[in-house]
Amino acid sequence: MKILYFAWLRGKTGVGEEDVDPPAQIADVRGLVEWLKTRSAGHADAFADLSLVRVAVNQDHVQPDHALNPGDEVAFFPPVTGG
Amino acid sequence: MKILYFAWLRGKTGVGEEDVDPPAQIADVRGLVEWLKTRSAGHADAFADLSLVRVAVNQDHVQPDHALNPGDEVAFFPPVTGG
Amino acid sequence: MIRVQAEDFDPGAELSRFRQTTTDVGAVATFLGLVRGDGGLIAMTLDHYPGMTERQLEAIEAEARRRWPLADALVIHRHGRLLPGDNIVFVATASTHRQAAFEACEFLMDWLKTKAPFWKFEEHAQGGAWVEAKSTDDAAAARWE
Amino acid sequence: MIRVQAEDFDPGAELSRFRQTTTDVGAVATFLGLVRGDGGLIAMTLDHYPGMTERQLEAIEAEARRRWPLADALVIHRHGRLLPGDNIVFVATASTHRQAAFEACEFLMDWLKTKAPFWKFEEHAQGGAWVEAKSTDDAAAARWE
Repeated sequence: MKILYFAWLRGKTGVGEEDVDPPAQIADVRGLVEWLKTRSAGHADAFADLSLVRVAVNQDHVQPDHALNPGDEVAFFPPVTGG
Repeated sequence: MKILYFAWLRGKTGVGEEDVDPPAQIADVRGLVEWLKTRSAGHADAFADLSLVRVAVNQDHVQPDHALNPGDEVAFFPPVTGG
Repeated sequence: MIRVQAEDFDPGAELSRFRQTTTDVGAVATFLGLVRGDGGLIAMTLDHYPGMTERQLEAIEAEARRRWPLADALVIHRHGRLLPGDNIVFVATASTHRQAAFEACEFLMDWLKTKAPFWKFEEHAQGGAWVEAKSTDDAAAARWE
Repeated sequence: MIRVQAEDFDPGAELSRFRQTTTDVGAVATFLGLVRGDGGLIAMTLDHYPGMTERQLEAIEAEARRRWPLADALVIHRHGRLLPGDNIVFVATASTHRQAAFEACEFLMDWLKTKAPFWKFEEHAQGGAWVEAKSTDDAAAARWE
């Protein structure tokens, strides 16, 4: 599963992109986030306040209960701030 | 007194510009129009329906009761139709 | 800045010049009006009142600058005989924020369409006629009264 | 047409090209957004999501074409590090009438400011910080919901 981070989420996690293989019982975005928080202190910090985090799966905006598939591209980013 | 005609008023009067010397008792635009109507059949036709005619004196829009002075530039034109 | 002219203008070159002379603004809005060939139009001729037209356009620009915080404004309006596809009018406004630039640009166009001393003569295959004032343009201008 | 690019663009040249490829329209509205040097801004960097950004911009353009009768539409948006005075975004819309061209141009800008996946990092003498989403831009977009 490909994970992308943008803006300050990239700064906090320390990575812009990572390939992960979450356990099979992780079914949705909410579960994925809880699992990602265990990867590093930076990841935990990035996801500390989820009201600031938006998610896209395969480049479509989704809600936390969106179901995931192994080949998904999951992106985390703050609310957009335009040009 | 310099009189200018634009758009179809020029077509009907047959002139774009004319210098006139109206009698002294003509005090305002309304009186001038009545006097100009006597100059030719074309002038009478141009001023037949005054609801279609707008007036500027010295390049400012005015109403029919606007007082006139000998050196004024008086322009008659239909409502503007933009670009 | 106001220009009333028979000659054509180059909208792209005007925008480039406008953008360069305007410093430290966030927003530039422009509008370009062109002659449409709708309904078999062969040509249109814009009559104007030399002197008064410039004065009115200057007054309209001053009013726009009074209503919105504009760093700069440009109005170019042609007169004379124009063919379908020809440029008629170009308006550019520059401001700190996009809302002011957009609103001032629309305001200028609404006024140009309704208040500026231009009269339109349209030529079709059947002949030519002076265009009568449209109530929709009056309504567009009335928004600003 | 949508372009997302790091390279600069020439707004005047873009308008000239847009005007030439668009035939038999009466109205072309454009908007140019520039980096302002307000408050001692040294630079701003626009982060974006390659792929998703283009998709969202295409969706926004399609929505504008659905809502207004546009003959053509163009959106150019830059990403990367930009300095005060630099071009950020250019939107052009062409339609038969000026109202549609203006409204579609404003609509596209409102959406670009609120929905497009861009994130702004501002550098000042004191350091840099990611910009937080502004409620006024959300309000501007909410007009169209």
